[in-house]
Amino acid sequence: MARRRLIQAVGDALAEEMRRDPKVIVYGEDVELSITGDTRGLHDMFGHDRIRNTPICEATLTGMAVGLAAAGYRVVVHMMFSNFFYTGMDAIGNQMSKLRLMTGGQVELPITVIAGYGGGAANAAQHSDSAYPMLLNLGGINVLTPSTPADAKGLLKTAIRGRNPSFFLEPSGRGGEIGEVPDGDHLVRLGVAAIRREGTDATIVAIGRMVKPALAAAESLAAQGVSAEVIDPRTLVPFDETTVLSSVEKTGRLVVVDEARERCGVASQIAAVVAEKGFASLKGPVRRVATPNVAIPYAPNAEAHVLPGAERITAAVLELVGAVRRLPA
Amino acid sequence: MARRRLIQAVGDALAEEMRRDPKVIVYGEDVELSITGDTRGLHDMFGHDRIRNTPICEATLTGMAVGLAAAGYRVVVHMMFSNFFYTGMDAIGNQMSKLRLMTGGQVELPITVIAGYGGGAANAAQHSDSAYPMLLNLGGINVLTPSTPADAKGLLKTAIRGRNPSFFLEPSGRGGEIGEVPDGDHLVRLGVAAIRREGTDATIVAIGRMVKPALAAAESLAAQGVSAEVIDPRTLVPFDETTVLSSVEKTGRLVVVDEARERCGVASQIAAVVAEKGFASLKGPVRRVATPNVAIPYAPNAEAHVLPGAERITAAVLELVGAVRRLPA
Amino acid sequence: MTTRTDGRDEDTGREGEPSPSELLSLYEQMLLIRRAEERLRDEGAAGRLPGEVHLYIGEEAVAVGVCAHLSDSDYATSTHRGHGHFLAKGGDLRAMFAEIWGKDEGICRGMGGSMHVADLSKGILGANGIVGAGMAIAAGAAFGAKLDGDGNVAVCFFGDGAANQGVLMENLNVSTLWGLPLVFVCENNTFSEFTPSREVTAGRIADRARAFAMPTVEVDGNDVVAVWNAAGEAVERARSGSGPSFIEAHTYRIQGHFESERFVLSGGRYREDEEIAAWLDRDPIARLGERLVAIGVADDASLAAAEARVMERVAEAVAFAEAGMPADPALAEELMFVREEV
Amino acid sequence: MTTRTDGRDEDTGREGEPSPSELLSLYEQMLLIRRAEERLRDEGAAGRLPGEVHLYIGEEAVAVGVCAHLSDSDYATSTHRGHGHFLAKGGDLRAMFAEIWGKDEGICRGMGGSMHVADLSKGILGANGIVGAGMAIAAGAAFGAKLDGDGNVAVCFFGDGAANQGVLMENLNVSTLWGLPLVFVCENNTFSEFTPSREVTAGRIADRARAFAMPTVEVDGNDVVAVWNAAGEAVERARSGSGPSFIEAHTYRIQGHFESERFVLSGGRYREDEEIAAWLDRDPIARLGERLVAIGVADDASLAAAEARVMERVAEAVAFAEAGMPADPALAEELMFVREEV
Ligand SMILES: Cc1ncc(C[n+]2csc(CCOP(=O)(O)OP(=O)(O)O)c2C)c(N)n1
Ligand SMILES: Cc1ncc(C[n+]2csc(CCOP(=O)(O)OP(=O)(O)O)c2C)c(N)n1
Ligand SMILES: [Mg+2]
Ligand SMILES: [Mg+2]
Repeated sequence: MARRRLIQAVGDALAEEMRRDPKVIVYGEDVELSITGDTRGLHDMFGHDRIRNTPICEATLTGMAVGLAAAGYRVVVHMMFSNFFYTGMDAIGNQMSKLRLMTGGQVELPITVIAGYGGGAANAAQHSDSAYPMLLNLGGINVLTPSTPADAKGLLKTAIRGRNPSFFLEPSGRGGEIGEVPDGDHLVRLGVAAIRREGTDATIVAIGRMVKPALAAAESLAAQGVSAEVIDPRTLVPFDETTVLSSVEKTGRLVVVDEARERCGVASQIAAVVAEKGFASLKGPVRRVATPNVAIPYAPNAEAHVLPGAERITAAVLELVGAVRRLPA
Repeated sequence: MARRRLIQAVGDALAEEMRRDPKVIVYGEDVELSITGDTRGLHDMFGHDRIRNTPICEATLTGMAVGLAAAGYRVVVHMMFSNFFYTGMDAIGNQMSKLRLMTGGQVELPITVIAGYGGGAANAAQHSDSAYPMLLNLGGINVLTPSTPADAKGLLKTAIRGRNPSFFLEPSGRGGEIGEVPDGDHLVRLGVAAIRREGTDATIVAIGRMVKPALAAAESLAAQGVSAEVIDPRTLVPFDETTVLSSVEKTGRLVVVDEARERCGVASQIAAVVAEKGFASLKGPVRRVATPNVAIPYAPNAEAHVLPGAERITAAVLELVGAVRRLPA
Repeated sequence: MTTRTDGRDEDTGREGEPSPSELLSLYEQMLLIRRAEERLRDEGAAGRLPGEVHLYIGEEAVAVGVCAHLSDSDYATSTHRGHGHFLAKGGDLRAMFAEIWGKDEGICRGMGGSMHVADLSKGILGANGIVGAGMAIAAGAAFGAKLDGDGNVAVCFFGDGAANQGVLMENLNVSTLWGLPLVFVCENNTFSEFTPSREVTAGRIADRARAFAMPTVEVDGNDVVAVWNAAGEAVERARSGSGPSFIEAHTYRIQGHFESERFVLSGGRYREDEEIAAWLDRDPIARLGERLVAIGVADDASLAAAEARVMERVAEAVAFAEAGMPADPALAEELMFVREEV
Repeated sequence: MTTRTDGRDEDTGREGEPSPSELLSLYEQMLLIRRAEERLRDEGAAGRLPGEVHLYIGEEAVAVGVCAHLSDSDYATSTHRGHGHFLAKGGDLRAMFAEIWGKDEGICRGMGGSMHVADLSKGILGANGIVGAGMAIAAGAAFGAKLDGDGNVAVCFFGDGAANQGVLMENLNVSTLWGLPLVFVCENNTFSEFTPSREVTAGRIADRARAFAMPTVEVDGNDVVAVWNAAGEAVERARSGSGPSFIEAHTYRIQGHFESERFVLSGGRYREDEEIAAWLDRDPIARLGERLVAIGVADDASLAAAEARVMERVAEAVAFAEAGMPADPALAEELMFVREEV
């Protein structure tokens, strides 16, 4: 075990996979010196053929990934902020996610796109989106939302070795959380949720950066006599329905917490899955705690107001359990 | 009343609004001769200053709309197929949907984007997407999905006169459905659903082109003694929650039918809203009948297999009502 | 057709000119594309094709002249008007027809159709329904080829309309910077759908490449030998590590933008019959045929024999397509992801 | 600063040279931008600003030289490095500071921050966090101005990094075609973040505009008079209906890409101190100051007086921002849509 920041774990994963397989190529804007920190040092280790800075041209970066992958390489594209997915969206929506089907299965596209996402740093609307719901809606693309350095490393390594396009969403903030990362060739399977805390009264499904406030909420709920289970799906595509549905079977209540906007967002998606497949277990309505359908404001107080946090999660759970059960005094 | 094809109703709406307000400007690729038919004849009527062909450059077309609207014009951009939203996505996701908030409300963006969507014509993956769920997730953009010529005309006129960006999704196929269009200045308010058929056993919410198979399903359900209510929301943003929730209060059962893919799609969104706000009314699980999470295949049999149709809708309702109630013989 | 030596084979008399056998091969390939597409035109008109087709009739010299320099290990990206590129790059006619007929035997198992014909085993990365999208895909493949270091190259075909998409500039930039073995081939057929391209195109397209000091030529796209020469140089430059080149081939789209255009236009017109007639006079196939006869490489009988061979292949391909199994509807869900053993 | 007559006012001696009063105004505006940003730098370093700032220090001559020819009814789009454009185009310093402090009195009510300062009443369509995005917005505004027919123009400022986004080519094309009253101003400060732009830029940026036969000049972006002259011609061309122009201004970014760069780089370097020093020697403000003294338009006392005025405005703006009300958190939901009476 080693204590690593999330971005360091990402860097470790990249270095290990680049060392393991000479076909792994990394490119993106400023990946050599690395503005987000996760690719720092790789250029010294692997040189210009394996990792290089590109011009600023996202439409081409995503399109090139398709061609380079079709030519037999494992491509890692760093896109810095998930808002820039929009800029490079054509090849994502019209090529990367469709080419395998359109060619009748002739092509495999082992492409991993890395980007930071989410708010909390007063980066304002154009650098704070959690722009992954649209990726889920495309089909054909894995979507990874690690919440810990260990998962970041393990999921990223799995994605890079994989045979499908994957988007790796980095809740990096200022380097991201610190945590223990297992030594050795640490891989995490896609599609397997982690139960971060067990509980019996309500299930909180929390995505990526929202796991932390969900755990804080669970803590404060415990103090009020409410036992919440916290599930971190870790990947949104593929999605571990079984773990979520079993938990709801036990608790009968569901709160989904996501930083992406609510409308056609991940909280809505998971709520719909449970309302469809786990309806019989539900003792009450599902609750979505997500960012409202707004652009993220700059001023920190206004930003904090729209982003989901522990208080909103706690309130949602309390509402579901119907009343504030107090611990015996 | 006049009988019009959907694309004719769209053309009428454009002509009327262009006549009414000299600030209405229409542009897009091939809008002069009109490859989809809805802008045909406008160039002869209004000339090059009011409607013009553009180069093929969607990123710029969407961006220009923002500047032209900020300069005081009412902009109508024709984008032909909703798959090309991806190509022009940067200005949609990073500018059009955010600029008003980012400027503290200084700017209004009366922009209407028109595009056809959906499958059914063997146009294959890159011309058959129903690429609107990502628009719903952005916030700040109205999304209009008319199912009849009358609504197409009325909604489009309202959007063009409006003060916000709106996307008008045209289920045009080969000219679209024919229907009666009221004479005169026919406007349809955004955010008001239409109940296309009343019923008591189940609520079918069907979007755009799906209204027709939903009505067919309701018809065949009636023959089996099941009374289905069919609701056409007409606009997805704003969304008429009240009508849907009241219907579910009456029927206790919900099937949502949408041609967009399921994951983070509109069917999931509406299912989640009802599971959250109408839970107490629900007698059973919600059901989503949507396109699975795949790219649309070319071969008509394969395409028909993935697109929602009357049979899947009927089956979903029957499953919900628990058994096939037969009419007395 | 897939000579790996930029066309200079043993029986070539002069450098810079195809050999007699090559000329015959160029001729027969153009003819195959022509007759195949005429059949598609007729089948479509008769309502026997599931989807739309965008035909390449009149532009065959471009695909054929360029692809003559490519082998299966080279890459090409194509457009919505992709049958010609597919066939010229070595794609199988029967598999293409089966695809367009929507059959399981189709090269893409009926999942792609006319606008998406692709054969990865031949380096054909696919026709593409998104105008301009092939350029970056080709640049990515060229990057791969450069990293491989085996002398493979990539070609991207795109239209004059596509030349207005910003991705052109982005790829001119990145391919120049990185010295990618990439050949840009702009097929200037004077139209972007129903819009005469001059109405939407400022300046000369080739100048956009010249701004990057990229080796750039404009050729008569209806003269297969001219295209062959220009492409030979460009491909050789790419193979030898000297980076990208740009070819603008001036040609003309004889058919409509797509085959049911007249229903869409309902009387609207965007060109004169005289213009079409003038370009028919410059038909690339007829021109090469006359030249072959003039230089004694062929005579009427050998051209007729070529015609017969081609017609037989087309008929065979139609029969193959018609006899094919319907596409498998389960494929869509199966193919979206490669199943991974975890 | 907002002279509507392309700078040729009554007290101008020669055409093509700013008048003494204009020179003084250019000087004081550059100084205001400089001192304002130095204050932002210091406030940021002290942890008193909520978000990041990208500073324009060293590049002031570009915004000031260009905007001198614009009035409030002209449009400008800016970049992530937008304070200079905002101030030069007539934006209010106090409202800008309040914005960056995240206050309700901010020009965008605290919703936008440093990267999105905009004042529609001054034609400032906004700083923009998306590299390259301002070009199409400016083209749209220029289209509107052309339809209005009132002689208004639009200017888009963008960086050398942004010049690699394909939207540049798209907008060169459309603005040339439509004869839009648009001035492209490329601020070539030699960097795209930490990447020396020459590593990611093939050819000369100005050549990309020349490929469209657009009137194009390259100027010393640290010489405000040179910029003023080039911009005067370009703006005049646009106003008079003669279409777009392109200016590439060569300058240098003295500060980091953003202010907490050193934390991000953790020791990594992308430039030499000597390079910065050499550019400091060409500081546009010092250069104009010396020139003003040399030609007798100013003396040490008048320059000191300008300095004092500027420092007072900056101090006042800081006080204004600090005293502002916190942003209203309810605004986000309120502002996403204009409420419509139906
Ligand atoms: C991104 C995108 N925008 C628009 C279209 C619609 N469209 C299809 S073909 C075409 C014209 C293309 O012209 P050109 O590139 O010259 O090719 P040609 O058809 O002449 O071969 C257009 C606009 C599209 N398919 N993709
Ligand atoms: C579409 C997009 N891609 C990437 C970025 C990240 N980014 C911010 S500034 C910048 C460099 C811009 O360089 P240039 O245009 O020269 O402007 P400068 O910072 O030098 O003023 C980059 C890559 C972004 N903001 N937007
Ligand atoms: Mg063309
Ligand atoms: Mg720069």
